Amino acid sequence: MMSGLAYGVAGFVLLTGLWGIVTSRDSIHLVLCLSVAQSGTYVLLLAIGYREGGTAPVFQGVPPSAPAVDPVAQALALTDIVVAAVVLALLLALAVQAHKRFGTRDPDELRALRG
Amino acid sequence: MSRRGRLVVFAVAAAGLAGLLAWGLGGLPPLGQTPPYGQMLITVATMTRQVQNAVSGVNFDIRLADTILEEFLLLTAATGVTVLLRRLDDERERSPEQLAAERPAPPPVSDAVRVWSLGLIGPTVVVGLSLIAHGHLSPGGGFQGGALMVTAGLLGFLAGRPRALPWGGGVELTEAMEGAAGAGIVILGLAGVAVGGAFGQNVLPVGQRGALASGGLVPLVGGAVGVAVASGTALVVRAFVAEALAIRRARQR
Amino acid sequence: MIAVQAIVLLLVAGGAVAVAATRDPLCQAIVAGVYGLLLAILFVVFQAPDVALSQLLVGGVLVPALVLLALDKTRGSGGGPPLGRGSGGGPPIEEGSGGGPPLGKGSGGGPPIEEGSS
Amino acid sequence: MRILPVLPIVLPLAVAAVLLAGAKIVSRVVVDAVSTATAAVVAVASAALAWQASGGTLVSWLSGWTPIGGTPVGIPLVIDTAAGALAAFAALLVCAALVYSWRYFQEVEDFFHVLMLLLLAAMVAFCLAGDLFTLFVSFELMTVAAVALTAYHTEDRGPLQGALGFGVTNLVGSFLALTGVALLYGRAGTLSLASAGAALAGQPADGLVTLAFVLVSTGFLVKAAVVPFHFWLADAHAVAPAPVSMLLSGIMVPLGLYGVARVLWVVFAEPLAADLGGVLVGAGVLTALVGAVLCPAQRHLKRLLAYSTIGHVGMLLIGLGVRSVDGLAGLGLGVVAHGLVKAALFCSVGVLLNRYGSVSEDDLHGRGRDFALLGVVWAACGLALADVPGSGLFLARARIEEAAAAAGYGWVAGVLLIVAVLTGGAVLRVAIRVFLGWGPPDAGQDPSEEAAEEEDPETTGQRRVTALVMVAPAVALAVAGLGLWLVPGVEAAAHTAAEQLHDGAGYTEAVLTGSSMVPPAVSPGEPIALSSFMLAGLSTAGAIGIAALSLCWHAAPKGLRRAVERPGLPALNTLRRLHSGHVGDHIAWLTLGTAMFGGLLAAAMR
Repeated sequence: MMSGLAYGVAGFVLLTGLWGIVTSRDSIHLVLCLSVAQSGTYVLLLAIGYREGGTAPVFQGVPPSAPAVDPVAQALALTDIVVAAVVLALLLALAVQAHKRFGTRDPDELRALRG
Repeated sequence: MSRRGRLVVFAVAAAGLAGLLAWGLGGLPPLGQTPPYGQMLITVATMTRQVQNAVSGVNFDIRLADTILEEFLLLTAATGVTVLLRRLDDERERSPEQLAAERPAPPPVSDAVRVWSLGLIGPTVVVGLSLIAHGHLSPGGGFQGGALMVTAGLLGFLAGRPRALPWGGGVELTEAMEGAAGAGIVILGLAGVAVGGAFGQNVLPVGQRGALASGGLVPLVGGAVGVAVASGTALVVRAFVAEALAIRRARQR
Repeated sequence: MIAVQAIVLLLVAGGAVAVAATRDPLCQAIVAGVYGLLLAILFVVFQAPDVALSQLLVGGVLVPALVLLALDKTRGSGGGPPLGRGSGGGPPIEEGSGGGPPLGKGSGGGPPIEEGSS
Repeated sequence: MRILPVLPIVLPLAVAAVLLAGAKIVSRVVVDAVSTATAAVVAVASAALAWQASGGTLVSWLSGWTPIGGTPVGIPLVIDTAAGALAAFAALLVCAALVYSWRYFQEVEDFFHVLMLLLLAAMVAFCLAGDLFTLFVSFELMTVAAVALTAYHTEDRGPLQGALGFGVTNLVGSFLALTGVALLYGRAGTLSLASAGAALAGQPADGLVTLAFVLVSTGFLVKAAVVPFHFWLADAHAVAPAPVSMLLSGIMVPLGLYGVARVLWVVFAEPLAADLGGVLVGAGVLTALVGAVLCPAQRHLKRLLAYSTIGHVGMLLIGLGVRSVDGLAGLGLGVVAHGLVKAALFCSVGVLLNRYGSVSEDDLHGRGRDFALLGVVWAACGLALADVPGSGLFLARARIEEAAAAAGYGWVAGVLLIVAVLTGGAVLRVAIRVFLGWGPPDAGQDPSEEAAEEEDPETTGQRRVTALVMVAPAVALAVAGLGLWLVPGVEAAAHTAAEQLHDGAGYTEAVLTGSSMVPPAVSPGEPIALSSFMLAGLSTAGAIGIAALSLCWHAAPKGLRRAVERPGLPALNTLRRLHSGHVGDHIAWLTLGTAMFGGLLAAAMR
């Protein structure tokens, strides 16, 4: 039951982000939806690494033999979050510059390239 | 495609993908069981490397390569954002003074915001430095500490102190710091090669778990990552506020 | 514990929908900040303090700040001719007229950036 | 030499960091020299690695974490001939692009070199990584560097729109790939490719394994611009600065196919042995046809070349889809031959833009008469794309055809013929119109759709003087692409590389136990069948014919023109309208493609 919920929320968040991108009318909105889609991957990674009854993988006053959740999944999620921030900054810069050149943030109005 | 057509294509596709995801995600082990790799790395990080925070041990030692690539991803984005938002010839025609004269003056920052922001800068910086320094011992590390330092810069900006973000010659200095931190991580990795080992191999004594000087290279890599994250993020933020800063300075003159 | 996890998971799912469905970018930046905080809470519940801390800083501070800065730089769409090449050869005016009220304090914690736009 | 395996990755990273820190205080010449020399060193080091690896796969455990009890701890770099050779080829193209940019951008900022070196490091890391998550991170680094380079000319509109579509589409692809990686981690409990493959072996594919393969390879296929994940490519490649387009088309796109091949054979070879069916071949055929049909319809030269890249990716994907050593050998030869020719062509487009200030075929009509050398390069590349017998692409196509026929797909020879005729014909048409000035000045097909684009010459001043360093790379690349077949041992090397890439078990063995097998001695490749020569002759003649036909089409009898155009043009225009340049459309198609890919695999498993 809980498994289905955790993994399901991860997939749902990914699809929600994609829906936002497809229906977006504003490139800044679109970039935020992209980071929503990416946040689905953090949820999935942490759900996979979760251990029932485990402590956080920081062994301050806890013996390393104590059951702990997966540090690898957390390390991957951490990297993933930094990647997300980086990507968001770059795409926001693109959106800002595109607004300067096209005078709009609406993807429907970006019409320099087609065919 | 029309907006409607796009939505129809996506609706069909998303239904299919949702079905696939349900089919595939259902094959994962139930929540609460962890993969054995992680449990093995806990032992490696805490016993062999004497790192108390296993996540830092994984990021800054065992899976150092990912972290190096990720730091350079940040460096790439900082460079990319600088390139994208640089002022071009057609925009340089008008000086910040002209722009300042043309635009309405901003609303003044209230004293409460100013005082609170300035007051918070000091503690934020201290906590950020502490996070970087203790990344191998407690939750936190180079990423979090570096990001917190930039938050301090944003607070200064909020308080009407634009110099809290890199400015003028400070931009080049920050670029130099970013480059030096990137090169520093690579050099730390090469230390292992210099002693005849593999790239990234630990060359320092690992010490006693829980001590500040423990974990071998882990705290040093964490420090370099902290500098890289702080300067890279600061460059990104600066690229976004450069124009507003220029106008604000022109107005103050 | 399980109940808490379930509630936070559902809140995250709802938050994702809220971010994607909020069409006004200024509101969306604030909703996205809240969503970032929800994710951070989720990570705490999943025993991931390191990840939660980064998510707090990235999702709760940096992302909303960058979005607000980007919005500030792109205000006043339609206020003037775009700068792009081949757009009629007018002078490169940075449209500074139309846009909404200036972003000040109280608009979700963003820095009080001045200037009309561009 | 323990430094050698990491050198091709860390050297460009370190040089990029140092350039970012200190480039402002040295002159442009130094920056050019240092970055070009770096790319050259990377090329030599990677080639040396490939050479060593031909005697057995090399494994280098980063941070010195070797496996404990057969379970990997750290991240391995795994170098076999294919990985090393691709890395070397990437570095070679970066080197050519950097030489070319010495004089290309007059006011280039040092950021350009920094980004180029970061892109190089990302591509090399992608080739050598033996870890799923490291693949993902280097893939992201590649995307971010390439997007920033694509948008380098921020004063134009096209680059911004192209880069936005490129970035969003590729990033969504990489999120799907990461989801697949997470699924694999949850099932196999490891991130190393080798041990993931070992963990999945011996069980039939279930939903999770199938979905993981679909998601991971979708991410890579987006980069490879396989239909329907290809919508971003023409927009991005058409607007990037010429030296960047050289890399995007020449090497980055094929790297997506390499990623699929790597995970297919190392991780999924056993569970998906029987089920992959014709899905990949089918996608390859579709991609080849879409690219081939849209290529001659373009008047914007870079866009024309971009669609030809899509056509050739389709051909290469067929070589992958037949899943044999011979197909992979053809794929490898094709990647190199196509990369060289395409880089030469993008290089020449840059020269045209520099000299005449335009990249529109109609604008350039007849203006190249005074530049015979470039005309010869262009015509030679056109013939190479048309598979003229003896060229590198001819060899690749012949091998892919043979492999396809052996796998029961003999009919794809017809598809490959169409690709060669249409893409070669389009390039030859351009050569004739631009450098000879034959045919009507305005070919007259819907000029409205093309007119929207203007482009900056990227250099200013002294137009007429074209620097030697700009033309020399084009000539060298074209000569190399045409003469690839004549290089002694190239086929044997391709076979060794294919053999190792195909041998997933050998890869796993090398990583987990450290004992690398010497690949079996390569049988001297069978001589190319006479029928292949005849097909190639046919395609060359066909391409020349298409070029000639398009030049005198306006003089054809009205009845004939109407009979062809009435059904043909609306269909073509519908296809072109689908390429709307709209990010939302890209993502809708991407989602649909992923769902269909998974659905087809699921159906094939029944």
